[in-house]
Amino acid sequence: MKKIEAIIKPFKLDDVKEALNEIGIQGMTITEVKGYGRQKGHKEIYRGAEYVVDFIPKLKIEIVVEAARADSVVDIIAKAANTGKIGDGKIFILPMDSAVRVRTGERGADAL
Amino acid sequence: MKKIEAIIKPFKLDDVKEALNEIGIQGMTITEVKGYGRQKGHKEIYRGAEYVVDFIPKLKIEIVVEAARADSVVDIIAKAANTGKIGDGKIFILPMDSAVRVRTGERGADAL
Amino acid sequence: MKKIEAIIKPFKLDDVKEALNEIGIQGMTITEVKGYGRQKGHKEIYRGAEYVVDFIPKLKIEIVVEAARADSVVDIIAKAANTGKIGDGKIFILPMDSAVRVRTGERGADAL
Amino acid sequence: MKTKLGAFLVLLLLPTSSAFGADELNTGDTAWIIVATALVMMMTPAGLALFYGGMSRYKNLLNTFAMTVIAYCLASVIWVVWGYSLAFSGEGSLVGNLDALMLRGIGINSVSGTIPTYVFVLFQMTFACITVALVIGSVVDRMKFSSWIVFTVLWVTFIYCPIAHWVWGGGWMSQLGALDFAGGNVVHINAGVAGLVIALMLGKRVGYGKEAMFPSSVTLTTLGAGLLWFGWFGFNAGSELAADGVAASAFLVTNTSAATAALAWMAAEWIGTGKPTLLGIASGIVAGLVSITPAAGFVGLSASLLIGAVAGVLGFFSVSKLKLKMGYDDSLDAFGVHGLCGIWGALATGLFATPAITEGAAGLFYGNPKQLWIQVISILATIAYTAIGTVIVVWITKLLTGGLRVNRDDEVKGLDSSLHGERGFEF
Amino acid sequence: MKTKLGAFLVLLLLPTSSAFGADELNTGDTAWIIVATALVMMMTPAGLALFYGGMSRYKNLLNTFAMTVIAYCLASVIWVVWGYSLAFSGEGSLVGNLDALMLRGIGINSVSGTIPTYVFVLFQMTFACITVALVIGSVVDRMKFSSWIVFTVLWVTFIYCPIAHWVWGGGWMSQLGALDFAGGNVVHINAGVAGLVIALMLGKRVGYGKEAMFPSSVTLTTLGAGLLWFGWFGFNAGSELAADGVAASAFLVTNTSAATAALAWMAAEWIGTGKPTLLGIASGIVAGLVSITPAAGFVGLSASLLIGAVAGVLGFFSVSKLKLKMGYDDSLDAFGVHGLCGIWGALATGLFATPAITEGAAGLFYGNPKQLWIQVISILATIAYTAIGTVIVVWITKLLTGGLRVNRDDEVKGLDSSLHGERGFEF
Amino acid sequence: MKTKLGAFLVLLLLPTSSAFGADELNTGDTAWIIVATALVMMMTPAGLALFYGGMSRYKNLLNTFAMTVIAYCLASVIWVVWGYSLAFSGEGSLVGNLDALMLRGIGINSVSGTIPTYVFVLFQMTFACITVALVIGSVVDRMKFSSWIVFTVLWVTFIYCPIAHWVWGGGWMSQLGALDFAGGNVVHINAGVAGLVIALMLGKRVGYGKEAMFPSSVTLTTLGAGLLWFGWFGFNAGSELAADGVAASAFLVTNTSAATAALAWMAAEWIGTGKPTLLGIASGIVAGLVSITPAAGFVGLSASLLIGAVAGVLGFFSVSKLKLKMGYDDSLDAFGVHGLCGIWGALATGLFATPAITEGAAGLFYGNPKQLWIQVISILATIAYTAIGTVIVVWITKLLTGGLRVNRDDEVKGLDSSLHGERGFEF
Ligand SMILES: Nc1ncnc2c1ncn2[C@@H]1O[C@H](COP(=O)(O)OP(=O)(O)O)[C@@H](O)[C@H]1O
Ligand SMILES: Nc1ncnc2c1ncn2[C@@H]1O[C@H](COP(=O)(O)OP(=O)(O)O)[C@@H](O)[C@H]1O
Ligand SMILES: Nc1ncnc2c1ncn2[C@@H]1O[C@H](COP(=O)(O)OP(=O)(O)O)[C@@H](O)[C@H]1O
Repeated sequence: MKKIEAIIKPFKLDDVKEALNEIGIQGMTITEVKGYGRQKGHKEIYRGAEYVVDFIPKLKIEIVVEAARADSVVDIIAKAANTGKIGDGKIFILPMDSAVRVRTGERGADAL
Repeated sequence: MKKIEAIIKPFKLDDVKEALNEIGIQGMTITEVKGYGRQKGHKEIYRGAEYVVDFIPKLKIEIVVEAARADSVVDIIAKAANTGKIGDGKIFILPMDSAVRVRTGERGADAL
Repeated sequence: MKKIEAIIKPFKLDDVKEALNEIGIQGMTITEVKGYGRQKGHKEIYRGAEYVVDFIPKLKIEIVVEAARADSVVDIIAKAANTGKIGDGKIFILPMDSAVRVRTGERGADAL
Repeated sequence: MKTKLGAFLVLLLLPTSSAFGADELNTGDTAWIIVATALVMMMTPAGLALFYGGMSRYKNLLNTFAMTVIAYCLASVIWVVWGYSLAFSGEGSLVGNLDALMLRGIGINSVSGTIPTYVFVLFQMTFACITVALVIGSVVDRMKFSSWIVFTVLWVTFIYCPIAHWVWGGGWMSQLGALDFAGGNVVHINAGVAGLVIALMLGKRVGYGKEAMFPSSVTLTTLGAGLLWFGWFGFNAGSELAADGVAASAFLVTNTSAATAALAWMAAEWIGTGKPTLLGIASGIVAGLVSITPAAGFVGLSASLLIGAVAGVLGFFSVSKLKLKMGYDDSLDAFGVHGLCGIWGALATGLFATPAITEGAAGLFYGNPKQLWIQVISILATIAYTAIGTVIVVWITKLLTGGLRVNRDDEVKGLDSSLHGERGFEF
Repeated sequence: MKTKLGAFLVLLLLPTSSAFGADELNTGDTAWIIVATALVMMMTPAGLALFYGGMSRYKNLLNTFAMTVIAYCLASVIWVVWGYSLAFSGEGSLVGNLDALMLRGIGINSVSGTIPTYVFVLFQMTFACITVALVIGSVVDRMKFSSWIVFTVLWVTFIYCPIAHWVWGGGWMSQLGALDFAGGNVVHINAGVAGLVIALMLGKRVGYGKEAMFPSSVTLTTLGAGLLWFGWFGFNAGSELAADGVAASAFLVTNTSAATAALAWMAAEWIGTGKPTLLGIASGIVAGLVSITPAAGFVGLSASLLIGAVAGVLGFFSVSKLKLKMGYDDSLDAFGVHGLCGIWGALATGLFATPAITEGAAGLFYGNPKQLWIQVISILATIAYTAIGTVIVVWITKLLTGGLRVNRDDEVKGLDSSLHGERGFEF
Repeated sequence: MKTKLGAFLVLLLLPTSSAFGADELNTGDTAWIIVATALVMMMTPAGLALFYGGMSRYKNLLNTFAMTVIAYCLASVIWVVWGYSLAFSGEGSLVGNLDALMLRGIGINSVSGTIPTYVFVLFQMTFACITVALVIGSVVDRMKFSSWIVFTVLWVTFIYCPIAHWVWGGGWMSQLGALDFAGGNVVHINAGVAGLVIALMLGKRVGYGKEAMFPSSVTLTTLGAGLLWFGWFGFNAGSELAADGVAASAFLVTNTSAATAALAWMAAEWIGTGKPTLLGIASGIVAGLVSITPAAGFVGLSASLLIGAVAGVLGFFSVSKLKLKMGYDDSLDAFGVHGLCGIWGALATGLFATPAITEGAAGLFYGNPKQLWIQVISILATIAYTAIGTVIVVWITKLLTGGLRVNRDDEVKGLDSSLHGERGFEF
C-alpha cells in the first residue's frame, strides 16, 4: 500500500480528478496548502509599496492505493496536472503499513 | 513509531478527542480537509440550477505514537468516529523514522 | 529520501524559512493546522461565560529532502522554531519511496 | 408614537405647526417623517439582519438573514392590505375594523395631523415589520423556514395589530392613559415575550449548554448595532410625527441612553469576566435603545442617563446569568434584551415622565403615582395577551406546517445548506 | 422624475406648496430632496457595490467594488462639468446644449420648483451615476479596468445624457407624453440593454457554463439589497421633488412592489428548485424596485401588488431559464433584472397609471389606451438608441484601450490580484 | 459650522427663513438638521468603524471597532453633560463656562436660528464624537483599551471643547474671522495632529517596517468609505444649519471634491506603482472629503475640483512616501489623510472663498489676501494647542492606566483575542 501526495496548481484539480476517475480511483483527500519553491509569488500592493507574497496557493491531493497501482496513479496525476510552467508541483510516494475504513472496520486494500 | 492519519466527519472531533484522552493521548494535529469518495456531496443552488459539491468537509487528525500503541489508538478512533453511515472516513497508518520536540530537542518517544 | 514534517508556531515561519534558505532549501509546503497538546489554548468569552479553545493555530511545514540532508534540516528547523516555551511544536521524519516533478517528470532527488 | 388624538394635541402646543393649523400638511414635518420611515425600514433588512445574522452560528447566517428579510416583506404587505385597518380604523377599544382594507378611503390628499396619511400608514408599517422580526432572535438555528413564514402572517395579524390598536389606535390602553411613546409594550415587550414563548415551544438547539455557540461574526453584529442605532432616531424621534423640539428631545435621550447602556454593559462584563467584549458593547447599545423607546418623548436628559445605565447592567445580567439559571434557549436573547429592557423602559416611563416635555405626561417622580400603576397594568396586559396569543399562533403554525423544527441532521449540518442550499461566504 | 414642467404642474395642485407659489424655495421640500439625493448617492458606492461585489466570485470582489465606486466618481464629475448641461439646458428635442457647462448660470439663489436648482442638479447627478454603474452587472469578472473607465466617460456623455434629456429634460419623449416617473427607460432599460450588448461583445467568462460561479458572499449581496431598498425611497419618492402626498404614495407602492416581488421570486424558486435561496430573495427585492420605478408616481396600491408579483416571477425566469437558453453571459444579470423588469414596469405604467395620483396621467385601464402605445414607442426607442449607441461606444473604447478584456491568465488568477494587487479579506 | 452669530446672519440673507424671522422654528430646516445629525452620528459607529476596522490587521479588527464605538459613547455622554457647555456657553474667548452643564437652561421650546437648540446641541455632539474617534487611526494595533478610554475622556474635555469654542462658540478664532465651515481646524487638523503625537509616544508596532501589515478587509474599508461619504453630506451641508441654497452648494462641492480626490489618488498610485488599489481609491474619497470640509460653504464648483485633485495626490504622497521617509508609525494614516489634507483645505479656504456663496467670506483670489493669513494663524494655533495639549493628556493617561501599550505577547497574538476574547469572524 502506498500513499501518494501530489502538490498541484488549484485550477488543475478538476482535470486530475477526472483523470483519476477514469482509472477507477474513487477516493481522495484534498488540502489547501501554500507552496514555496522556484515559482515566484504574485505582488501585493499596500500604501504604494509592493510586497512579494512568496507563498503560493496550491492544493495537496492525498491518495492511498495498493502498491501495485501507485506508479500508474502517479503517471496519471503527472500528466493531468502538467502545464509545463514552473510551479506545476510535485508528487511524493510514501510507504504505508495499513488502512482502516471507519464505517466497517475493514482493513488493508478493502478499506480503500 | 507510527504516524496515524484519520479522516473523520467534523462533528465527530470531540468524541474522538475525548476517547483518545482517556487512553492518555495528549497530542494531535488537526487539519481541515475536503474529502472525495463514495459519500455524495450536498447540493448548492445558484440561479435556479443545482450543483453537486462533491468535495465534502472532513477533518484529518494526525497522531504520532510509539509503534506498540498504534493498534489500540486506531481501534479507539475507529470506534469513536463511527456513525455507520457512508463517509465515516479512513484511518491510515504510516511508518516513521523519528520525532523531535522543538522546545527541548528531545528525540524519539520522549518527544511525544 | 525523507519527508520532514514540522509543526511550529505561526509567527516563527519567517525565521524557519530564512534559516532553510541559508542551507539552500528552496522548496517547502505549508499547511495551516490546529494543534492539541500540552500548551493550553486561549480563552474566548461569549455572553459572560469563558470557553477554553484548546485547539491552537499552528503551521505544518513539509519538506522533502535527500536522506543525507535530513538531520541537518531537522536541526536547523529545531533551532529556528525554538522559543523555549511550551507549544513550540514537533518535527517528524518519515521515510519516502520517491518523488516526481510534475512539470518535467524528473524523479528522485532531481525532482526536488 | 402618538395616537392621532395625541398628534392633534401636539399641534395645538407647537408654535410652528399650529401656524398651519391642524390637518393641514406641513412640508417640514412631512419631510422628516418620510425620512424617519425610511430609517426605520432600513432597521429590519439591514440593521437587524446584520445584528442577528452576525450572532447566529456561521452555518445559519443566511437563514437568519432570510427570516429577517422575509418577515419584513410579509409584514409590510399584510400591513397595507389588512393590518393597518385592524390597528387604526374604527372606534373599537380592543381591535380596529376592516373599513380601511387595502387602505380604502385614503388618498394622496388625506392628511393626518400635519403629514399625509400615507406617511403615517408607512411609518406604522415599519414598526409592525421590525416587531415580528425581533422575535427571530429567540428561534434561530432550528426553526423551519416554512413555519416561520406562517407564524409571521398569523402573529402580525392576531397579536401585533390588536396591541398596536390598544396603544396607538385609540384602544383601551390609550384611553387608560398608558404612556408608550415609540413602542415599549407594542414592540419590545411584545416581541420579547413572544420570543420566549416560541423558544420554549421549539426546545433547545442540539448541543445547547454543552458546546459554545460562538457568533458567526461580531463584526457584522456590531455594524448591525450601529445601523440600528442610526435607524432608531427615526423610530423614536419620528414617533413625534413632527420636526419640533419634542422630536429633538426624543433624539437626545435616545442617543444618551444607548451610549450609557453600552458603557454600563461593558463595565459589568469587564468586572464580571475580566474582559469587555465587543458583542457586549453592541448588545448594550440595543439594550439602551430598547429601554428608552417608551420613554423617548416623555423623559429628560438625567432620566435617560439612569435608564441607560440600568438597561446595560440588566441586559448583561439577563443574558449571562438569568438565562443560564432558567435554562431556556433564547438563541440571540430577544427576550433578555427586548423583553426585559422593554419592561424596564415602560416602568421607567411611569417613574420619570415629566410634563416639561410632553404636556400632561407625568410620572411618579413628577407627582403622578397613578401613572406607574397604569404602566404596570399595560405591561401585564401586554405580557398576558402576547404570551397566550403566541402559544395559540405557534400551535396553529405547527399544525399547518407539520412541526416547527428542522430535523436533527439538517440542524447539525446547518440551515444555510439544508434549507437554502447556500453558504454565507465563498472564499 | 418630473420634468420641470411637471414640477410646476404639481405646485398648482398641492395646497402647501402652492401656499408658497411656484419657484419660491420651500424648506420642507428642500430638506426632503437633499436627503433623497444623499440616499440615492449611497445606493452606488455602498448598496450596489455590495450587491454586485457579493455576487461576483471572490477573486473579483474588489474589482467589482472598484468599478462601481469609480463609475460613481467619474459620472458625478462629468455631470457637474458637462452632463447636466447636455441633459437639462436648452429647448432641443434630442439633446441639450452647453449653456450650463460647469453649471454656469446657476447660483445659491436659483430655484427650480420649490427647491434650490443645485439640489435638482445633484439629485439628477445621482441618477446618472447609478445608471452607468448598473451596467457593471453584465461585465464583471473579465473587463479591463482601464476599458471600464473610458467606457464610463463615453457612455454617460453620449448615451445617458441624451436619453435623460428626452424624458426629463423636455425632449421628445416628454413632449410625446411618455410616463417615466423615476427612470424605467432612462435608468433600467437603458442600463440593462447596454449591459447585454457589452456582455455579448466581451464574450463569456472562462469556464462559463462548465463550472458553477458561486457568489463570493450572499451575505454582502443581501446587505446591498437592503441598502438599495433604503435608498430607493429617495430614488422614487424623491422624484416627486416635493414632500407631499404623491411622494408618500410613491413610497408606498415602491415598498409594496419590492416586498411582493421578493415573495414571488422566493415562491417561484422554491417551486422550481425545491429550495428558496437568499440570493433569490435579494434579487427579487431589486426586481420589484426596478419594475415600480417608472410607475411610482402614477399607480396605486393594488397595481403595485401586481407589478411586484409579476416582476418576481419574470426576474426568476429570466436569470434561471432565459439566460441559459440564450447562452449569453450576463454575469450578475443586469439585463435579466434591470432590462426586462424595467420593460415590464414601463408597460405596466401604461396599463395602471391612474389620474387619482397624478392628474392627467392615465393608463389603459383608466380609459387611455393611447398611453400604452406611447410607452411601447418610448421603450423601443430607448432600446434602439442604447443598443446601437453602446455598440459604438464599446467599439471606440476597445480602440482606445487596446482591447476590452484582461488576458486569460489574469482572468483565471482573478482581477483583484492581477489588476489591483489586493485581496478582499486577509484572514 | 456657523457660529450662532453666523446663523443669524444667514437668516437675514435667506428669503424663506427670513419669512419666519430669526429664532422662530422652521420645520424644514429642523427636518434637515435632525437628519443631518443622524447622518453624522452614523459616520462613527458604522462608517469609521468599518473604514478603520477594515484597515487594521485581522487580529485587531474587533478592537478597532470597539475603540471607535466606545469613543462615540463616551464623547456623546461627555458632550451633553459638560462638553457642550464648555464649547458653547458664555462669552469667553478661550473656552466656554459651565452654565449649560447637563444642558441646563435648554428646553423643548428653545430655538437657535431656525432649529430647536437641542438639535444644534446634538449636531455639535456628533462632531465631538467623530473627532476623537479619528485619532484611533494613528494608534490601532497596540494601545491598551483602558488607556484609550481615559484618553478619550480627557482629550474631548481639554482639547476638543476649547478648540470648538474658539471657532464655533464665539471664541477668538471666530472673532479673528477664521473660516472653518465644517471643521478643518476643529476636526481634521486637530485629530490628525493628536494622532501623530500619540503615535510617536506609543512607538511603532512590533514588526513595523519589516513585515507588510495588510488590511484585514479592503472590502469593509471601502464600504466604510461609502458610508462616510454618505454621512459627510450631513456633516458639510448640515453645517449650514438650514435647508437652503448654501447647503445645496456645500453638498455639491463636497461630492465633487471627494470624487476628484478618489480619481487623483488612483491616478497617482497607478502611475507610481503600476496598479490602482481599491484601498487607494477609498482613501482618496476620504482625503477629498477632509479637504473640502472647511471650505464647503465658501467655495464654488471649480475650486472644489482643484481642492479634490490636490487632496488625492497629497494624500497618496503622504501615506506612501512621507510616512516612510519620516519613519513614524501612523497605523491607518490619520495624520497623513486628516492632518495634512485638513491643512490643505483650511489654506484652500483662504484662497478660494467667494462672497458669491457666503456674503462676506472672501479669499485671496477674491481680493482678500488677509483671509489667507488668518487661516495660517488659525492652523498654526490649532496645531500648537493640540500638539502640546495631547502630549499632556497622553502623559496623564499613561500615569492613570500604568502605561499606554499592551505587552508584546498580547500585541503579537492580537488585541481581539487578548483584550476582548473574541474573533472577527468565526467561519
Ligand atoms: N522540497 C520540497 N518539499 C516539499 N514541497 C516542495 C518541495 N519543493 C517544492 N515543493 C512544492 O512544490 C511546489 C512547486 O515547486 P516549484 O519549485 O515552485 O516549481 P516546480 O514544481 O516546477 O519545480 C511548491 O510550491 C511547493 O508547494
Ligand atoms: N483512497 C483514498 N485515499 C485518501 N483518502 C480517501 C480515500 N478514499 C476515501 N478517502 C477519504 O475518506 C473519506 C470517506 O470515504 P467515503 O468513500 O466517502 O466513505 P467511507 O469512508 O464510508 O468509505 C473521503 O471523503 C476521503 O476524504
Ligand atoms: N503525538 C502527537 N502527534 C501529532 N502532533 C502532535 C503530537 N503531540 C503534539 N503535537 C503537535 O505539536 C504541538 C505542540 O505540542 P505541545 O505538547 O503543545 O507542546 P510541546 O511541543 O512543547 O511539547 C501541538 O499543538 C500539536 O500540534
